[in-house]
Parts: sequence; structure tokens; C-alpha cells
Amino acid sequence: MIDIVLLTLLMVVAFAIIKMKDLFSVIMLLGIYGLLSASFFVAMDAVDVAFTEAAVGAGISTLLILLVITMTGRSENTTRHKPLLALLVVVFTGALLIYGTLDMPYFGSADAPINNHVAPRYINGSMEEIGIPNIVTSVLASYRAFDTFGEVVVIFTAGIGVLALLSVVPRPEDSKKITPVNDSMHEQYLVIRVVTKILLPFILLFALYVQFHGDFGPGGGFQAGVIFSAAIILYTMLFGLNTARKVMNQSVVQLIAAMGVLLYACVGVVSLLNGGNFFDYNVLSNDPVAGQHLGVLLIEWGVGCTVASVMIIIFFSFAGRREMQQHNKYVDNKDQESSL
Amino acid sequence: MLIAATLAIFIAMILAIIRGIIGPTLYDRILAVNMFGTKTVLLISLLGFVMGRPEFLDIAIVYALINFISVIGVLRYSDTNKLKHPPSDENSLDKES
Amino acid sequence: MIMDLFNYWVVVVLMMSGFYIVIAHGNLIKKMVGLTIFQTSVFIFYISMAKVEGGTAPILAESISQHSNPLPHVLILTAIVVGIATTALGLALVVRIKESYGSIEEEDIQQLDEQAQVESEQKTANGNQV
Amino acid sequence: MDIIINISGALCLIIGSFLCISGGIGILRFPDFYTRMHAVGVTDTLGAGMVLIGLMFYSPDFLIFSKLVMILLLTLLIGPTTSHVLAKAAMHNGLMPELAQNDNNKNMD
Amino acid sequence: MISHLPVLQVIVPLMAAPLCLLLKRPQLVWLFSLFASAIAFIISILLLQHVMTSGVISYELGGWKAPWGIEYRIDKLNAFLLLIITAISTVVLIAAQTSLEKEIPKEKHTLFYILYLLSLTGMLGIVSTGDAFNVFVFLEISSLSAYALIALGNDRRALWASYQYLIMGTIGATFILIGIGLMYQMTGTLNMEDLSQRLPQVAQTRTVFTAFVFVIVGVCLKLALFPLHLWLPNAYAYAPSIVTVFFAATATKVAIYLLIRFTFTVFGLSFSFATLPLQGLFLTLGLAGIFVASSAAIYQKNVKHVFAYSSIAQVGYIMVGISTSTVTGLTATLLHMFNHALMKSAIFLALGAVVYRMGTIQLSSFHGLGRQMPLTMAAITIGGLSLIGMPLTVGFVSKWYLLIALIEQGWWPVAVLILLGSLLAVVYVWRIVEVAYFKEPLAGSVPVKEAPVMFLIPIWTLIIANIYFGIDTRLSVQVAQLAAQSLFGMSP
Repeated sequence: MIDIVLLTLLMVVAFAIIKMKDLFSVIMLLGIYGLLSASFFVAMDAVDVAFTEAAVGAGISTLLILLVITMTGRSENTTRHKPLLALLVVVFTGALLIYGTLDMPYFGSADAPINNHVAPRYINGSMEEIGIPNIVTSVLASYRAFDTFGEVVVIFTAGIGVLALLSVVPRPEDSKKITPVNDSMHEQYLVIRVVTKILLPFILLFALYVQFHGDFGPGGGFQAGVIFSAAIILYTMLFGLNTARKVMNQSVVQLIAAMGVLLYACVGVVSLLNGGNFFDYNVLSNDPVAGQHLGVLLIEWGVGCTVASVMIIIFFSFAGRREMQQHNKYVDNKDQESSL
Repeated sequence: MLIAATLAIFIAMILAIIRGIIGPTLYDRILAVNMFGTKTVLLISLLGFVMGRPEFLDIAIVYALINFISVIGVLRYSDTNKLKHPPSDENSLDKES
Repeated sequence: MIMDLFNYWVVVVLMMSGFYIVIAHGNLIKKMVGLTIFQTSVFIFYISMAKVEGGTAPILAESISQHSNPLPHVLILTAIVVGIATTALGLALVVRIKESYGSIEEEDIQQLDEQAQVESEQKTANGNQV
Repeated sequence: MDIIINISGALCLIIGSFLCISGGIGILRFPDFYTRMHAVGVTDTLGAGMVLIGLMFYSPDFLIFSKLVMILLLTLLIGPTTSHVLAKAAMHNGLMPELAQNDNNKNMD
Repeated sequence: MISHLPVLQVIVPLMAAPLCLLLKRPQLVWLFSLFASAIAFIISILLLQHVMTSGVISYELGGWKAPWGIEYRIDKLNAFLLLIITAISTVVLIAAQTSLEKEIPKEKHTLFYILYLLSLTGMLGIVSTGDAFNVFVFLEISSLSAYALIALGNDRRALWASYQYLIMGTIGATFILIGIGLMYQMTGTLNMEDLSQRLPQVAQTRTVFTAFVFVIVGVCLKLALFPLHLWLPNAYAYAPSIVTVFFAATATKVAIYLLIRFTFTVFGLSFSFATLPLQGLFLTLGLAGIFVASSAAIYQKNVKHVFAYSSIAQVGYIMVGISTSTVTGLTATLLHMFNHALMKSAIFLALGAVVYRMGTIQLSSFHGLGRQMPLTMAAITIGGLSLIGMPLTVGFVSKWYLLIALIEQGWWPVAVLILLGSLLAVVYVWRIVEVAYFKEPLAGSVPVKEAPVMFLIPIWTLIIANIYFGIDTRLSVQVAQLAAQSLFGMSP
């Protein structure tokens, strides 16, 4: 019942997004879409996924798109690109998918193949083989550790890619000139600065809690990393990029991102050297379950480090690019005035 | 009782979405998103109790934090010159509806 | 049957609205938004198939016997990360495109490219004559 | 004892639900941004608080209770702050309340 | 250690990538990535040897048995592709440093090598894995790094090409994800070997049919099959030269590998070609691709565009080979993948040398280049002859096998059409050769020197390989044949 209401709401929001021309409103609705889908995940028992989707879908990605809109302008052109052909393709694809659903096992049925072949081993074996009550974490970090490793590498790739596309060579002599342009906000909003300062340690502490509590409840390295970076992003938004850069040195952050991937890989290499297969945590310690515990703990740290630092790198790159654009405009305007 | 409260939250969510869609100004939309965020926090907390596993309240905490951060972000980045004068927001919507 | 598959059908509609935005709209940011919706809907689809009637979250606790399938959850956790990575990279490209083309509308960009093409051809033609 | 806890929990939830719905109606029906914000800002904080307090009565153990307290504190801290910032930003960017606009129009007449 | 080779194959370049970030100095990073790639190459040779002598290697990651954990599964087909990818990547990297000097700002060199290694990792991961979802993850690693690498090109059109590629690539990947989800729902497993055993039981359902269509369409988007090829020419033309070489030689091959893996192994031959008109579809699209792309190649002014369109045409030949669904046809396909990698990498690398000297790649700048850069132009010419399918080059071998396969099936008209397609190749290669050798240099153009040694070594290595494998066909044909036979379930 709950899921049907949520899905209907999702549909309404999706159609509204198609209709809207003002990109800013689109982003607001996208935030709502993220929150709604996360609520849907909770209703479907996927607490870990809901955790991540809330932090990513409603938080980080909304912020990133917003940041980009401030650089590119907010309204969409009214002319559309071959809407009829597109509609045809979409209707055809959709019809094919609907056709495909007709033979699917019914929603929620316990005797569907997915619940009977591979999955029972995870549910029954998680406690004895890994010793972790959160089955999602044990599958993620041990049974399918290599997928998660791939995931870390994907996010690392994205960080490097964004860095390659957007990094600007900082010019120290400019930093003074930039300050008057970008620091307009926190002078006005004293209240929010105070509240943020109260909240920040709490958020960072909460990120640590999520990191360690991932074995027992929803959470883990990825979620912790995102929350940690969200705290840094909050700080950056309110106190300016330059202040934040002083706190989080860029090259140190890049170093941590690389170290996270390496830490993850090294767990595999160590297990290889101890005579097991790659990512076979059983050989990390005399007792297999203790070995699994150690392995899961270490790779969660690797994930957390990489995700947090890559998110910070991505946000700093975008914000730095924006600052550079504003600075160039500022200089241009000044030149024009002086030439007049 | 919990079910009734969940229903009430749903109704409030629907109303917030409507306001988010019809606008008309940017700030109305931010307000709607903000309200929607608080309602989601409540919904998640309630869902935990309805489904009989209330130990996942961590998610609700994350929602509250993320909601705060994104609203601050929206305000921070809506405060620039480019966004200050929206392209005749009300008119475009009148045409659409 | 209708109620049993209704969820999947709604998900298909969601996917297709995202897909439609990607291929029909010319604004590059709107395309990224469409891509996000498309991917999120696929996540919803995966999570829907993991649900087991009467099951609860796949976190072991006493007094609970039925759990939803944890494997799709794991896959989607990975896929969400892939999604945000793609979005970030796409947005970085949009920023650079705006800087070098001055526009983020597909039609404008194609027009500018064609112009540049014609101009460079004229230039080489002139060069040949000289 | 159980009955008292249950009834008071239910009572809190009812009040909270009522406030949430009234806030929702407020955001939809009020004429301009500032009045809408008033409706949401006031009812939301109280409504959310009441729902959370209601849930506290139902909570089976201390950990859940303390998490609920944490969420309540967060809502109490964040709700008013965002309302404040939102109103200030709207004012700063030149969005006028409808009543003020009417006054201006009258003065011009 | 020998039993761990499958995972080391992927892990070595993968771990090298973050290490590069720690090294910082571009020169050092270049040497290090060359080293990593060379090790991967050596591993792939060992793997191929091992597979040829003692059969399929299965490696359980994390020590978990196959359907529960992720399995790396190396058979002859994988090993053959691993060899192609690592060989090309290593040879290309030799020229990388010299080429980058002119094309990419100094401070981005380190990032370039990291992305290059990650892209290599992604491709190796796709090829070695035996798990359907793991394919998706590594597909995204290779694609994301590809988008970033293409966007590093110094023309602004590179950005636009990269964006288009990103949109198309992500749609393709999401389609594959949907397909994998549907398969998983019907069988409850993600392991390819397990899938191939469990899918026949549900083969008649509409869900499996939909899954198949989605996977095939997703892969075809990635491999730029006509008419889904629109992203490719610009992406190749405006990317940095090194990137063009690497992707033209390997990226489409990996996508074709995926297509073969899904149609032949996962869904099985009888399902793929019996329940669907796949044969006719692939044949038609392949032929259409050959003619449309070859004709388009003739009218291009940018030489990189010419060969990019030619790549699409070559994909057409490969699809025709697959559509025969016989051992000979598949042998021709695999051979052509190998040979095409050799000739395209040689040609694009030579074009990179031209860019290094001339700074441009328009056809008009090729005037009189045959005398100014004789070695480079000779390489382009030999590569072009190979594309056409001249005897004594590798191009001839694979076309020969393709024709035999078609005649075996009795598809005479198709064989004639393939020969006609080769004539189109003659036209577009001739245009370049004519300009380079039979036209005087443009008045007022600055004379240029021969390409630097760091270019000539890899170019001529590849060209010699082109000729060697064109004359001594034993090795390549044998491996391709065995791989094809193993796909049809025949024991060698």
C-alpha cells in the first residue's frame, strides 16, 4: 500500500520534471524525487540503499547540479529536439519492457527464483561465515568484495576525471582579489554560521559512527564517506572555498583518495601472500571469522577514505572553477570600467 | 494509530509536492522541498515502527542532516546574480497551465 | 495479476520518462537530470524485485525469520556509486562545454560546430588558391 | 501503566498529524510566500516534534528512544534556522509580501 | 603464483593507477605505467600459454564458490583478447610521452596516465570476469576513464564528442543493467556459467526475451554498430592521438567480446540464433554499416575521421562474421578483431606522428608528406593496404577466412558485397596516398622532419607485426580457431 502511494508520487514528480522549463525548479523536484525514492527503498526493506540514496540522490548530486546551474544559466530553451522520434523510441522500449514483465514472478513472492538459488546462502551463512549481522555488509564486503572494489575504483576514476577536466592552476596573488566576490554570504547570515558550527562536530562524529556501525545496522564506508564529505561541503559553502582549502589541503585529499584504493587492494594482496585467493579474508588471521572481521573492517576504511576524499575533490573542483569564472568576470568588468 | 499518522504525513507530502510544482517563486519551491524533507524524516521514523523494526532510525538522522545541507546549498547558490532575476517565472507557468 | 505486477509497470513508466528526457531534450543539464531519473528508476526496479512479502530488512536479529533478498541491495549500492560518478563527470563536461561554446543547448552547439567546419574549409580552400 | 503510555503516545501522534496536515493546507492555500512560510515554519516544527514525542512513547528500548531525542533536537535546531535563512534570502532578493505590495499600490493610487 | 595470474592481470594496472598519483612526476609516471602495462602483457602471454595447454582457468575471488562469489574465468577467447589489449596498450604507451608533449598541458600528464591505466584495467576486467554484474562495474570504469580521456583533446569539439559518448554510453550501460536484472530475476544467479545452465529452463518466457534484447542493444550501443554509431567518429577524431590509437584498437573489440560472450555462452547458440532473427539482423546491419561508413569515409576532410568511419565499417565485417554462426565465420571474426587492432593502431599512431609534426590532421596538410615523412607515410600506406585486404598483409587473412565462411554457407551475394566494400576502402585509402605522394607540398607551408624515434619504434613494430602475421598465419589462425571451436562447445 505504502509503495503504491510512493510510486504514484514519484510518477507525478517525474512528469512535472519533463514539463518544467526552469532548471532551478527541476533541481528542486529532483531533490524531492531522490527523497521519495529513498523512502520507497525503506518501504522495500532496503535500508542500506535508502541510506546511500538519501545522501547521494537528495544531497550531493542535487548540490552538484545546482552549482553547475549557477555557472551555466537556469532556463531551458523551449525548442525540442525531434520529440516525435524520441516519443516513438520511448514508447517502443517501454512496451517491450512491459511485455517482459508479463512472465515475471509476482511482486513480493517468496518462491521466485531470486530468493531460492543464491540468496539463501547469504542469509543463512552470514553469521557463521562472516560473523556480521548485517547481511548486506557481509555480501558487499566479503562475498562480492571485488564488485565493491570496482565501485571504489569507479569513484576514484570519476575524481581523477573531474580533476583532469576542471582543475585550475591556483594563482596565489589572486586569492586576495577573489575574496570580496565570493564571501558575501556568511557576513549576512550570522545565525546559520553559528548553527553550522554547532552541528559540524556532530555530523563528523555521526560519520564515524556510521563507519563503525555498518556491521550491525545500515551504514558502512560509503555512507560514512558521503556524510563526512557533506559536512566539509557545508563548511565550504558557508566559510568560503579558500578557508576550506586551508583546512583540507588539496594534495593531501588526493593522497587520501589514492591511499583508500591502495588500502583496499592491499588487503587482497596480503591475503594472496598468506596463501589464499585474492580477498580471501579467512587467511588474514588464525580464526577465519576473526580474519573476515579484520578484512571487512579494513576495506570499509578504504571505501570510506576514497569516497570522502573524492567527493571533496569533486566539489572543490566545481567550486574552484566557479570562483575562477567569477574572478575572470570581475577582472573583465574592471577592465571595461577603467577603459571607459 | 501509527498508520493514521503515516497517512497524515502522506497527505502533507502530497500538498508539499503540489506547492513545489506550481511554485510560483523560487522561494516557494525551496520551502516546499524543505517541508518535504522534514516530512520524509517523520515518514521514515514512522515506517520503522509500522514495519516493526524501529532500530533503523539512523536513516532519519541522515535525512535531517542532508535536508539541512541541501537547503543551505540551494540558498547559497541561488544568491548569485545569475539567479537573482528569474526569467519571468510566473508568466512562463501561466502559459503552461 | 494486475496488482501483482503493478509496481513493475509504474517503474517502467518512470524509467521511460527519464529516458524520454535524455533523448528528447536539448539542454545538457536537463539531459543529465533525465539520466539520473532513468538510473534511479532502474534502482527502484532492482529493489522491487528483492522485496519478499512479510520479510524485513536483511539485518539479522532475534525473533525475525523472513528477510528480503540482500543481493540486489548490494548491487544497487554499487550502481548508485556508479551513477553519481557518471553524473559528476557529465557535469564537469557541461561546465567545460559552457566555457568553450558559450551555450548548453544541443542545437546551438551543433550549429557552432557546423559553422566552424565551414569556416575552416573556406580557409583551406583559400590557402590552396594562394 | 501501558494504557497510559499508549494513550498519551496516540494523543501526541494525533496532534502531530493534525498539525502536519494543517501545515500542508497552509502551504497550499495561503496567498504569498511569507504567509506560507509562516504556516510551514510554525506548524512543522511543532508537528514534527509532537510526532517524534509520540513515537518516543512507543519506543521499545533506550537506544531507540535516544535516537528519537537526537532527531527531535536536530529538527528543533534546523527547522527555525532554515526558515530564518529562507525569509532573509527572499527579503534580500527583493521578494515583497503581498500586503506590502497592496499598500504600495494604494499609495500610488 | 601461477594460479593467481587471472586476478593479477587486472590488479597490476589497477594498483599502478593510484600509485601514479603518489609519484607525481610525469616522466616517472610514464615509465611506471609502461612498466605496469608490460607486466600485464607478460601475464597475458603466460595466461594464453596456460589456457592453450591445460584448458579453462577458473579463479574464485575471495575464496567463495562460483555462484556465490565472483569468478574469474579465462578460456581461450578471453586469453586471446587479453593478449590483444595488453599488447596494444604497451606498444602505444611507448609513444605516449612524446605525443602528449604537443597535445596536452604539462600539469595534466600524470592524470592522463592514471586515466589510461584505469581504462586498461576496465577493459581487462570486462574480459576476464565470469560474473554478469561485474561486467557492468568494469564497463563503467573503462567508460568513465574513456570520457575523461577523450575530453582531454585540445579541440573544443572533443568536449562535445565526449559528452555525446557519455550519454550514449550511459544509456547503453543502463540497458545492460536492466537486461542483467531481468536475467537475474528469472534465474536467481549472476554467474555467467551458472546463467548458461539455468537460462534454457526459462528460455521460452517473455522476460528472458526482453532481457536478451536489452543486453544486445546495450552492447551494440557500446560497439558502435550501425545505426547506433553516431557518437564514434567525433570521439575518435578529436581525442588526443594516443587515446584514439588505444580505443580504436581495443574498445570496440571489448564490446564485440561482450556480444559474443552473451550470445554464444550466456544465452547459448540455440536461443540466440533460433528464437530471434539475429542472423538476418546482424547481417543486414553489418552490410549496411560497411557501405554507409565506407562511403562516409570517402567524403571526410579530416584524416582521423576517415579512419574512424573505416572502424565502423570494420565492425560491419565483424558482425557479418558473427551472423554466419559457424566455426569458420567466428574464426574469421576473431582473426579480424586481432588484425584490425594491429592495423588500426599502426595507422592511428602514424597519424599521431603527423599531428606531432604538423599540428593538424586535415587532408590538405598531407600534401607532399610522402617525401617529408617517408617512414610515417609508408606505415600509413601499408596499414591502408592491410585495411583493403591486400595479400601479404593481415587484412587479407581475415577477409579470406570471412569469404570462405560465407561461401561455406552459400551466401554468394554477401561475399560479392564484401568485395565491393573492400573497393570502397581502396578509394578512401587512395585519396590519402595520392595526396601524400603525388602532390607537391603547399606553397608557403613549413617543411617538416621525419617523426621522432619514439614514434617510429612502435609504429614499425606494429607494421612488421602486420606483415608477419599476414605471411605466417599459423599462430593467430590456430588460436582463433580453437577459441571459436570452444565457443561452439567442441573440444579441440
